[in-house]
Amino acid sequence: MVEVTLWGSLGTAAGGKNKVDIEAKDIRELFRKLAEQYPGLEPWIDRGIAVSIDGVIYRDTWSKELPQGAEIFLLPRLAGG
Amino acid sequence: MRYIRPLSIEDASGLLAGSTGTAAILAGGSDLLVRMKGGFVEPDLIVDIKAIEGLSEIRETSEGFSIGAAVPCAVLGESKALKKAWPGVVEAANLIGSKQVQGRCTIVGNLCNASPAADSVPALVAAGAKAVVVGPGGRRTIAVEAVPTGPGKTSLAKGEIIEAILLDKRPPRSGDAYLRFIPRTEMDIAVVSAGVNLTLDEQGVVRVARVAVGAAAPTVLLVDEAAEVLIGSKLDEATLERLAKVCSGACRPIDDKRGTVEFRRKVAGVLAKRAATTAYARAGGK
Amino acid sequence: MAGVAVSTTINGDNVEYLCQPDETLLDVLRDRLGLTGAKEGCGTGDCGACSIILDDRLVCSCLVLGAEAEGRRVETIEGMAHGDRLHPLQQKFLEHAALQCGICTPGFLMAAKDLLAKNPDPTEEEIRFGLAGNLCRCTGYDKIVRAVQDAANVMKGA
Amino acid sequence: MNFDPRYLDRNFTSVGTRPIRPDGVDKVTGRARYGADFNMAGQLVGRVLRSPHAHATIRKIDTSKAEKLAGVKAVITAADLPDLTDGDAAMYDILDNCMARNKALYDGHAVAAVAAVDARTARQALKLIEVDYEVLPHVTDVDEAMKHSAPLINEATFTEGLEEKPVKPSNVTKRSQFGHGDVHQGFGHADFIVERSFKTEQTHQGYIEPHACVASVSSDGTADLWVCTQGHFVYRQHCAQLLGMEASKLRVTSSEIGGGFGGKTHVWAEPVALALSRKAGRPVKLVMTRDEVFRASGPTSATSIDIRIGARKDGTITAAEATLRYSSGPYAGTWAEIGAMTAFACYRLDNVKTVGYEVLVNRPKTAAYRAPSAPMAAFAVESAIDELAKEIGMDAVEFRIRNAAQEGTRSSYGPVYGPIGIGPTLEAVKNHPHMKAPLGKNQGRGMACGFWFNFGGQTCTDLNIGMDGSVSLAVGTVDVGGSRASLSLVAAEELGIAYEQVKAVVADTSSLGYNDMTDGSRGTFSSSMATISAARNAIKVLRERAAQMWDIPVDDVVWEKGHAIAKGEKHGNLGRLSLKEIATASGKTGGPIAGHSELVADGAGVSFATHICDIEVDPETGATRVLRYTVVQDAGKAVHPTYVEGQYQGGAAQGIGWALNEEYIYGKDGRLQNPGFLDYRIPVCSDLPMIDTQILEIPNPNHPYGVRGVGETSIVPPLAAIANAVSNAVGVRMTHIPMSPPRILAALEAEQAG
Repeated sequence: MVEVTLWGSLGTAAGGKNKVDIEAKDIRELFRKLAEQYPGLEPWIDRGIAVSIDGVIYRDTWSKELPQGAEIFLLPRLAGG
Repeated sequence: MRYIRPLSIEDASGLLAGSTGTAAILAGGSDLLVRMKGGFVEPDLIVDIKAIEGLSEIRETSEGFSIGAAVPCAVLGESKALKKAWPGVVEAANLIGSKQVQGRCTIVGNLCNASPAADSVPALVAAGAKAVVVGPGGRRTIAVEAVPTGPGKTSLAKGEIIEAILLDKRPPRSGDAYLRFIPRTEMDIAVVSAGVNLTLDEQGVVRVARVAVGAAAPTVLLVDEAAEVLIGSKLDEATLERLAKVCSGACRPIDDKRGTVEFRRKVAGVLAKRAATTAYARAGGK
Repeated sequence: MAGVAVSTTINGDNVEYLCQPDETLLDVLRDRLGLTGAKEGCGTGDCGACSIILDDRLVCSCLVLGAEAEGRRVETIEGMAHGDRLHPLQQKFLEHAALQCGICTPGFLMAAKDLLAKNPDPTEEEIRFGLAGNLCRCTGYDKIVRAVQDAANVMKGA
Repeated sequence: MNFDPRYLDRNFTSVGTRPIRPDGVDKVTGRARYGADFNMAGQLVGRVLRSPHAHATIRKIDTSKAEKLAGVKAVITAADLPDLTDGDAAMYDILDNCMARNKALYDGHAVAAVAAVDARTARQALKLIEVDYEVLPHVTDVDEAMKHSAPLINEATFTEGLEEKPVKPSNVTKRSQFGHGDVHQGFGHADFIVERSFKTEQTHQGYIEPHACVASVSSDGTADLWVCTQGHFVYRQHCAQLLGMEASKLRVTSSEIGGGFGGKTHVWAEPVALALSRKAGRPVKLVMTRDEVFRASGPTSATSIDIRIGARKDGTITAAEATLRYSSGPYAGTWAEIGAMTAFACYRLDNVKTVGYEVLVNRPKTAAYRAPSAPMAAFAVESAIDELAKEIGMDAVEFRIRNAAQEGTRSSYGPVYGPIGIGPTLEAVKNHPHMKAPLGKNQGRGMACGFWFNFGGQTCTDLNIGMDGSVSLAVGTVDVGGSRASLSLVAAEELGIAYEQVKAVVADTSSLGYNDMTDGSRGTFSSSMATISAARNAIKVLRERAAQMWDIPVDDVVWEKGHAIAKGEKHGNLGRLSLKEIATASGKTGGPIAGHSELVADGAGVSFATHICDIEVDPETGATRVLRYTVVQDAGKAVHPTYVEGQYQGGAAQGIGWALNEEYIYGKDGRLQNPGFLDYRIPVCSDLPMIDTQILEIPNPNHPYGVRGVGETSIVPPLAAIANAVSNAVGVRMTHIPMSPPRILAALEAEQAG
């Protein structure tokens, strides 16, 4: 079980929660379960969400494992110059 | 479209007079080609005047200087005699565009483009310069300030070409200066500008003065009241403040992408003050 | 529209071409003669990327008609190196990394060459004002100015 | 992927040196080929007709006269680019931006295009296209667009991210929020509170090379596209999707690129060129004019930002709050969101809240511009921070050091930081001689900090070893500022050979797997990671081949300094085998030797910079002059330090231009007044001093060499650094960017008037 923190706007889409507990071993499973448990998040996931694991931001590595006790933070997937 | 390079000013004038569509004179091309690129003008006839004899020369005569219509501004800066006599005119001409543009642009083109923001014009007006106009009716000489009549408009008739700009021989103890305000250090069009031309007496008192302000009205302004402020003075602080006030007051500027009414009015005075100080020093005043 | 026949010299070679009366020298160089070293950044003389030297004067080739080159001498970036030997300015631009994207580089090199021909020992301020007609958006100009200073030193010694 | 990207401390041989770039000679001799330098046999000239109106319904387009003009080979409108986006809203916006479908949404919006035998014919043809417009009311100002009375740009827009679903459409496409703690409580503990509103005008990336491409579509459905882009793989995807092509049948070759800075990250005219070529059956070259570049491509957001920061007497910030409104052009964006994330990222805050609003306006579609959205937020925050320090009576640097984020700090956008460089850049600035240099009359010194995320992403690289021992490196990230030199250094480092033995090229989309584009400061970060991985894979092959040549087990072969070495005493009589020796023998040991790598380079370290600026103000005219400028920034590890310095200097120069003079000026008619380099005033050489740089190296733990992206952060601090310098020089707090002379003079006069 990992605790996942949602950024402000995403929390609104998840029904006003800013932290959720999910049983997930990697980012792929996390997104799958988030979409199942919080259907409001599905369009956000489709548009792109980045996952910060202990401060390191992962945009595309969905196979990245989520270590127990790690700080998991969801962020918008950004554009750069 | 035709491109023609006549060998005489009369031929050039004849070509222009006889043209049926839009005709354009090409000297440096730094305004014409920009307007062509933007699609603002599509001339049917381009008359390149650079092959005309004498038009690419600066001549020093007993009356002063005659600057041919095809002389690039960079060449003005390379003429020691002209720079010594009319440093303000030369510095104004050398402020137009970049080094690249300097190699092409001319003061006659700058004058005939008839922009109120033209850099060389306030300096020429302050200098009392004259333009030699050749046309179907012959040759005439007019004051440069009589050439532009409004933004993009001149008093020249169909078939008329300015052949040269005349600058008088300098009396002793004379100096001129030109300053413009631009946001960057180079490459901009003047937001507002001022040219001042002074002749002093042996005591350093201003006897003759001409003050012109640019980019502050539809055409460059010759501010007689400002000249009156300077005449009889030795450019003390109070005179300079009055000069600034008079020049600011004479402005009839607009708000546009380059500046505001308030900014132009205020800075016109500041530049007039600073240009007058430089001109005074150049005339040997202390 | 009748074409204008032009006979001129480009980088020391006699060249003849036919161009339209309203065609710029830049378009002639790039589209008719395949000399694409001069770039069009603006077409209005504001960026200097198309700088060439015409009868010893630095000009923007976008502000010159192709027809005007008749009987004149044109120098472009393609003529700057001698064979495989780079001009000192080219060499110093490389050494100082005075280019990032490089689109402005041909124009800067022509302008710097003209500057040093007229003023072999310029101050930093003279270099900066001398190159003010060439826009660079990548470098902040620092390394360009240093490259020109260094090239000037080399060329003085030569 | 069995590649381990973790940082390991090591001594470098090649990395950190400053060799000449591999593409250098071509670029100083005029031989390098950019977007407009390529031609194909039989190519036509493409031109685009653009809306003169800021907002208008397109009732009808009649192209019949243009089609009849001799020499015209194709005329297209939106009808020739049918909507194949299948509900992908972002792609639909790109499509609509390429060619207006029902409404023209800004001055410069493409409405039709022609391909003709020459430029003159194409120009004439555009004049013969008749467009029947119904002009609509428009809005270009970000604050005006948020008002209820503002004309609606898209009637189907309902604000996302609100607690309650809105019932009325609005120009606000989205609200986003970040932060933690309780700002209300935090402000309650503050002894001093600074509250201010700021505005920044819209700027353009200002790359010197206009967008240019040559498109050639064959009747068998294959196509080639030559284009200046920051990401040819992304362009391929966009174009293929918009034109209904198979991606693999469209080969995109990235030309040399004459600057991008974010402005060449999505397609503008390329689908139009392809559609023209498809219709005409001939190659089409399409080059934008400078006027088109300004009117129809690239700009960043205009913004309006409110800031509130509170601190205790001892200099501890107790709460910080920001509301940020960013224009996104006529299409939805996420620019305010990024601004809201970056705004307070430099600081350690217990209570912080940022709210962003994305606002539609009748201006060109906002594109990324170097650390997009961060400079404006930093301008507002860093101005307020300076003001707060002054109120408390603390030195501006000390105040920042006291509140700077550090390893373990919860960032204002959420996650907890790993090792970061904000503190070290501040300490370096504090001790920099620039801070102690004397100042004259009307001169002031300002400093400010900046933050950017940096990206990684999908990357694919090939490393091929020739029989002569030379190495060719094919990368898929476009080289915008010297990355081929950096990547060659990395390959040389990893293989243990000389830099000169490596030649790096940017491969086309048919020669290499997919790569994300060069954005988010990811070029060198990602491709160096992939290059290291590819080189390690090649070394594995080299060891195998050496083992074969020696006839010993591969596990007994190690790779050191460019040589295979047999380890252990039993192989004591075997000499070393050089890379060249192994390569020369490769035909007999199994064929060509190569290393390939495909990976997602995640874990880009965040980046911080602190800048110092001295400025002189002419109090009579409001003119400013930058006297001295210093950039201190963390690079993680500078692979090619000269090009790292170049990034620092270039970003600072762009920031200086933005701070002082650059802005989009719209008339009352909604038309852009200054679409050219004459009146869109980017800094010229004589405007700037030398820009001093100091590179700090705080290794990124998620890159084998510790590399962080360096390209973008340097544009973040200048706006605020200059505003703070102006304030310190003449005592006026500038809240509107650019600080053009009329704005400074007006502020000075208002100050004098009391």
